[in-house]
Amino acid sequence: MKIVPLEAYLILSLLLFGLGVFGMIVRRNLVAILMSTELALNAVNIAFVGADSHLGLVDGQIFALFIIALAAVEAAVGLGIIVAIFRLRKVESSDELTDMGG
Amino acid sequence: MELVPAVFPFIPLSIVLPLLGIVLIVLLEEKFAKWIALVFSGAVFVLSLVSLLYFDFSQAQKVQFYQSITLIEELKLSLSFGADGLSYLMYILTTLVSFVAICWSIRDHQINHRLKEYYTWFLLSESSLVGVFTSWDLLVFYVFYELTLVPMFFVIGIWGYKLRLYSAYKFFVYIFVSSLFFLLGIVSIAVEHYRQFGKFSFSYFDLLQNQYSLAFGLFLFLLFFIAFAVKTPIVPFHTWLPDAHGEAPTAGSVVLAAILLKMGTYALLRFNIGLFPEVAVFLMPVLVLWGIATIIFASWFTISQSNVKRFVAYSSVSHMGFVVAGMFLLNKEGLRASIMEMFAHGLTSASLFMMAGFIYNRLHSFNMQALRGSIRFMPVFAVLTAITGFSSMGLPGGSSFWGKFLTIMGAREYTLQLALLVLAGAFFSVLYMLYLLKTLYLDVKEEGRLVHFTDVRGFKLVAFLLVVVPMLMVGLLPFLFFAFFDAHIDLLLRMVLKSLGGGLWN
Amino acid sequence: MDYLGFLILAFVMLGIALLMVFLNYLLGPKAPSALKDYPYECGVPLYDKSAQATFHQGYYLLGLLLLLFDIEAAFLFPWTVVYRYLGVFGFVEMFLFIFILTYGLLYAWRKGALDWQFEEEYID
Amino acid sequence: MELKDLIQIEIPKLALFVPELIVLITGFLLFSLDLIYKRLSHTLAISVSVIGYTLALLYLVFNFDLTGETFYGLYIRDSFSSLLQFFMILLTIILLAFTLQYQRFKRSLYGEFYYLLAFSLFGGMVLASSYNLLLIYIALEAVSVSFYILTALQRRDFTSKEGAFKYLILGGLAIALASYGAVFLYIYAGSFDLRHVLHFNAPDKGFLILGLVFFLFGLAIKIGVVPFHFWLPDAYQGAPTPITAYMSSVGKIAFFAPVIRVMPLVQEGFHNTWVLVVGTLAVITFLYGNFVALVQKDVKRMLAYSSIAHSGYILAGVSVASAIGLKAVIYFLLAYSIMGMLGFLVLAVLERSGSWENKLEDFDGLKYSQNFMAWVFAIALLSLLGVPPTVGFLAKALVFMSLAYGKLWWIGILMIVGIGVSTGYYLRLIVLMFMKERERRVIANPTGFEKASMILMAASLLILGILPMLLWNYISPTSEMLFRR
Amino acid sequence: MESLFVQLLVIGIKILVILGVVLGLGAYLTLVERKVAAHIQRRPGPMVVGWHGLLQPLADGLKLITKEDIFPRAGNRFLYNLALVLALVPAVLVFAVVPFGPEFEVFGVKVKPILTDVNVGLLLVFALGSMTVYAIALAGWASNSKYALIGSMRKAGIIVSYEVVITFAVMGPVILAGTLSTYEIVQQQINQKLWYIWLQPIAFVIYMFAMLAEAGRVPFDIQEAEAELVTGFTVEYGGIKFGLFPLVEWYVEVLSLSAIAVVLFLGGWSPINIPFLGFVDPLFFLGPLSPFVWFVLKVALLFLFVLWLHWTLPRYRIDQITETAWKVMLPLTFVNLVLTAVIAPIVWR
Repeated sequence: MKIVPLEAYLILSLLLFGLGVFGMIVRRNLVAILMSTELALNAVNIAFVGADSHLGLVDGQIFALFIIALAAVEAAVGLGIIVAIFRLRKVESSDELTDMGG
Repeated sequence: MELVPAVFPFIPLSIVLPLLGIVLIVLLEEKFAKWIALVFSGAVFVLSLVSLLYFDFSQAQKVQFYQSITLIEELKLSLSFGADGLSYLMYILTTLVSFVAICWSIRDHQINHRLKEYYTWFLLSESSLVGVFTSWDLLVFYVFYELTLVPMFFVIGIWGYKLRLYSAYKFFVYIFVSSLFFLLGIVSIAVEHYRQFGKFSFSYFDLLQNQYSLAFGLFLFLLFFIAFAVKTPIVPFHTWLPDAHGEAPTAGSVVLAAILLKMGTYALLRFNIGLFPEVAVFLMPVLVLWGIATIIFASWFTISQSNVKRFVAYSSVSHMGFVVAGMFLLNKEGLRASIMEMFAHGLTSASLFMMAGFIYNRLHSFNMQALRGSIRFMPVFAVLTAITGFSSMGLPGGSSFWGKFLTIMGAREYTLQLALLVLAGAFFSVLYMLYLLKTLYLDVKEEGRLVHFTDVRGFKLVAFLLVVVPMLMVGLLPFLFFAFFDAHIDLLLRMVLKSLGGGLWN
Repeated sequence: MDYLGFLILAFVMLGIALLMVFLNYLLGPKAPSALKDYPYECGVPLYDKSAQATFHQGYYLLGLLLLLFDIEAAFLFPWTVVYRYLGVFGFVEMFLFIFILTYGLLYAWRKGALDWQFEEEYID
Repeated sequence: MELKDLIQIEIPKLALFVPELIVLITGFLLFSLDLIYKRLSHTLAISVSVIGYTLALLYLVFNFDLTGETFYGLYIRDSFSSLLQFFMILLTIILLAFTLQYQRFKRSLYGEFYYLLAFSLFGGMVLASSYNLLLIYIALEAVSVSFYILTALQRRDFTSKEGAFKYLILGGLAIALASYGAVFLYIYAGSFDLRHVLHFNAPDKGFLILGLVFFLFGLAIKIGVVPFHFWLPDAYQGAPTPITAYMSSVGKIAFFAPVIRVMPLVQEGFHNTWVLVVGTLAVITFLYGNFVALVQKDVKRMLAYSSIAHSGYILAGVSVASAIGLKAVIYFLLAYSIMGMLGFLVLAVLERSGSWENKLEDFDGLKYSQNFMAWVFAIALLSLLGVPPTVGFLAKALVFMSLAYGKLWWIGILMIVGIGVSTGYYLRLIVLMFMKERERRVIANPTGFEKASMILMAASLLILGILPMLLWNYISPTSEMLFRR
Repeated sequence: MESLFVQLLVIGIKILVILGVVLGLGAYLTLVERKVAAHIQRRPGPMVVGWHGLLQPLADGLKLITKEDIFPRAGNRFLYNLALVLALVPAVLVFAVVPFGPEFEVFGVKVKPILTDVNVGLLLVFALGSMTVYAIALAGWASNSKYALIGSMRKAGIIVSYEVVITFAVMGPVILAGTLSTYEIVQQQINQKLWYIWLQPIAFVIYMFAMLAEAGRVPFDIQEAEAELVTGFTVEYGGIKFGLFPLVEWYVEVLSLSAIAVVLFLGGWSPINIPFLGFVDPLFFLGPLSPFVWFVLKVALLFLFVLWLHWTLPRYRIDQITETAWKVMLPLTFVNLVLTAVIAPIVWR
């Protein structure tokens, strides 16, 4: 029984994904940027689960599980880098990451 | 085209020997460098002369000494070397001029540092130039064609005069970028061969069989033409040349003017006309007029130069104008004129640059005003210069005479007006050369403080003689040279006529 | 439908919680004074206006460790449920997994991530 | 249905997986070494890595014809994966010759370095041998995450951390995009196997195109294609230079591998879309990369932009979805991996000189104090420029050839413009090194291993250019095989 | 299949039971604690309000409700209140997956005494348990007080550490049972005639420790540490809000985690177990009520055990607590997991 149509999942996940990307662009706090990428990945998870309920398979959930795991890894590495950045310099926002003119 | 297999690997040997020389130079001490280079380039020169004995002049349209090693079967990419009459002539010119350049360098005061590198570059340049003129695989041709850039780039940049960095840069960029179009053209016709015959091929002989629609042929022709127009050069594309030739050390200018420019015209003849005869015919009027325009403009530029090297450099451009104009007349006289002029200019420009270099060694100036009447007390040098100058001018008996005369003849076959235009060009070239000779011989410095310079002797004399003697031969015994390429010209004309189905430009 | 009860309970509890939040506001006396909302500071004046400063890095590290190990647990749970059908193969796989996990733990231990006062040089 | 019946256990054919396994075990060994020794002997770590990688390499070489699928079809070994893996392992071994001295000079001796290298190599090897979106995703993460950390491994260097953070964020976005693409492909075909997905014939191809676009855009970020390249120059500049070399060679091979696997599967239906999208991206990429490289003052950054430009050239080959294009792409990729790496490695050696800052002025008259290095760098630069008879030339010629095959003249002409621009900055370096007179002592004596490696790489640039069949004879059947699939 | 109405009715009754247990019993457990503590310390405890202080919780509640609503200046009012909601709701929701007894039939309606019997029940427990971290971190952050912040960080650190430990500890029983449904786990124990505590002593001990830590009970109540931090993260909360935090933390959580412990290790509602042989039920005379009584008894026992510890042991330092979790307990759970995997085939049969 499909209570929720596929489109609903996809629209929700696209919204979340867009929000994540938007956050990546407009946020200035390093941790917030990192969280935005996580948001985007979780949007993908929702889409996967939705696809699974649409197709009646479980592969998507396996993928989602891996995404969760690797998103965690990425977050861990990201936090580590942020901590390292803070230790070198008290950086308030991503505007200050301009040592290389980038 | 028919192929005659080699009895002895003259051509591969001529490519490999200089490379061996490089290895020796790198391994041994610096003081041996010049002698190794001399020996190896001499050996190649002798080799090329010996190969004359084996060249079958009766079948000069065939590709002789043919040898081939397949690199990639699937693309039919192969190292294939060989020489028909035209290639062979260029091959001999290359070995001769390379040897001359190295002879000259041995006693050149300007070449006093980084000798190992210097001679390495010259040997590499010789090797790659031989490769250019004797390759029958288009991609391999391109490889050698580009490879010639590298040695000259370094030679200009390291041992050149004041503006050497800028000139080296400009030289490389102009030629490299333009020849990328050529590369695109090569691969395009290889792919076209695949479309028509079901397999890729870079072999010149296979590619001759391709048929093109006029529009596509025109496109490909232009791809090729851009590269060679810059290399040759034809007037609006010539700006790299005065810089490169003017700033290069003497031997570098010699090689540049005598051989590198010939690569452009050789390739025009071989590829643009050989592969796309229809398009060549279609574009003939434009190209002939373009060639004539090149002669006239370049002559005009020449006469306004105050730097003698730049003067000679611009004169090269105007000579190239004759080559291009003659070539695209697409008749027997025109093609003969073009090839003769290529060879002749190889000798005269080499000689003229050596002259400039020689005077510089004495006066430390390239200024036309500074060298007024400077050669009065160097009789041998004066004689050599005079022969060169008159040859270049196109005096009957001089080497350039045949180029100019036959071009006018060829033009006359179409219309009188065209012939008159060429004649005007010839007149201008007489004008600037006379001006040069006048400055050297007749003008006197007001101060009258003339020093007795040492005359030309030793290796430099040898170098001069090596170009002046053939120069006289070209002027006096032209039929010797016609034997090299007449057969090839007939072949080309047959192709042109076949593609045309009759009359030309009526 | 399994979760219907759960949902209802969740909403009921939400209602109760919100009620609790506003209960004092509804029933309590309202006598504001300047010092009532003063943050507790043992009676001395506030040192910093804002206490929401960054905190000890040890907490970050703990967060990182939780993130990683909890996720590994997420991988193990499905395995625990179906382990009985997997046989030796499942055991070997799991053993490798736990082995790597232990390795990770050892690594964190060795690098000092588990020590409350870790050495500085491992961070940059 | 019972849970029991759903479970089918396939015993993996480990013989196919041995090279990866060896690399992985090497990684764990290095990990253990780092755990056991408080002060790790880096010579030991390097020896262990080299031995491990060499074993993997030998296995690969002696079983080059081994093919097959295992792990439920997730993992595939074919000649393509073997070829790419061979290069990846070889380049990693070469890289190891350069790391120790550099890190010692920068005082950034980390034990993490070695096993992260091993893990990223493992990820890259897996990436080269899968059609499965799930495995591609995991391998992509394995490579990327290792790269993030490796980028940050420069002690007390803010640019390093900054580059790593930017890489992380855009890398994260890339992964998110790629996996979002995987969702759409999954919805389209109900499978993660790209072969199945792209051969699936549903009337409505909307999800397929959407999925491919997302998936490839994700990969495009990783590769450094232009509208998505922002991380690349910063990460490349900030990373320790040997790592930059590693990212630009092994990383590039790894990230291009799935693209190359997708390329032959492009169907007639959206062939034109493919050409237009990929071709446009390629053009933008190499033009932008070259123009921006031209104005760089920092040579490392300049080479990073040149790396972007080369991605563009490779993409130009990718846009021609035909066998000849595939051959060109693989050839170019492998060629670039050598020359790009060599370029950065030369910088890695030179950076050990005291006041060296990778600025253009530092290269003035380098030939006089560092003859050997100058020559090697010159060969690398000439190859990057595409001057014959280097391997870079043949690579570009093949890309031209595939463009001619696809009748994409506009890309060809624009590529000439791009290469023309690139002449400017490559030649400038050569001019500075060989033709400037300034006497400036640069003390950075390469060790014997470094010298040998550099000679090997420079020689291979020349030899592969002169004798292209050495590489071609492997590439050609491989791409035919990929197209038959 | 019963009608929707009956289903809703059953659900409503279950919810009422849970609310009664949690809020009513929870409140009264404060009195129990005070009494137990008092008797451990040889004093009578609350004696004034009602017989032996029986009405004390009610009095306390009334007092707290009628306090003034105070909010710390420069705090974040939304997060401040959200923290309370986040603390209360998940803690109670855990009871939704606690099976109080076996399935029975009333008026022809089959009733499972568990609100939501789903196949991922145990995961739900940990998912909800993790929510407390948010509540605590938000409470500390929104209060804008250093005491609160430090307290909340400590508490969050402890939960974070023990969250991992507890997750790995419960994997042993799950392997043996082969299911994540709490109801099924108990059923499996009855079928296999085995309380899992017999095979999982390590897991059980670790679980108990982790439970103490998660609930902030002695010896792991460093976040409160009255001597240094006043009351930790609740320092800026007043009135009923102040009352609810300890209620949730000390009583509701301990109750729910004890219940889960009973489910996982002590065979849920089953009577006393003789391993592999069967069950002995001294309370057989209670008939169908006996399983429920057993369940309540076991939970009560665990709860009293916790109280006993609370008033007996000293307090650990924060570094000791976290380091114990990572360096001792987590490796032990790994060992336990592997051992369980090895011996698991014994119980499957």
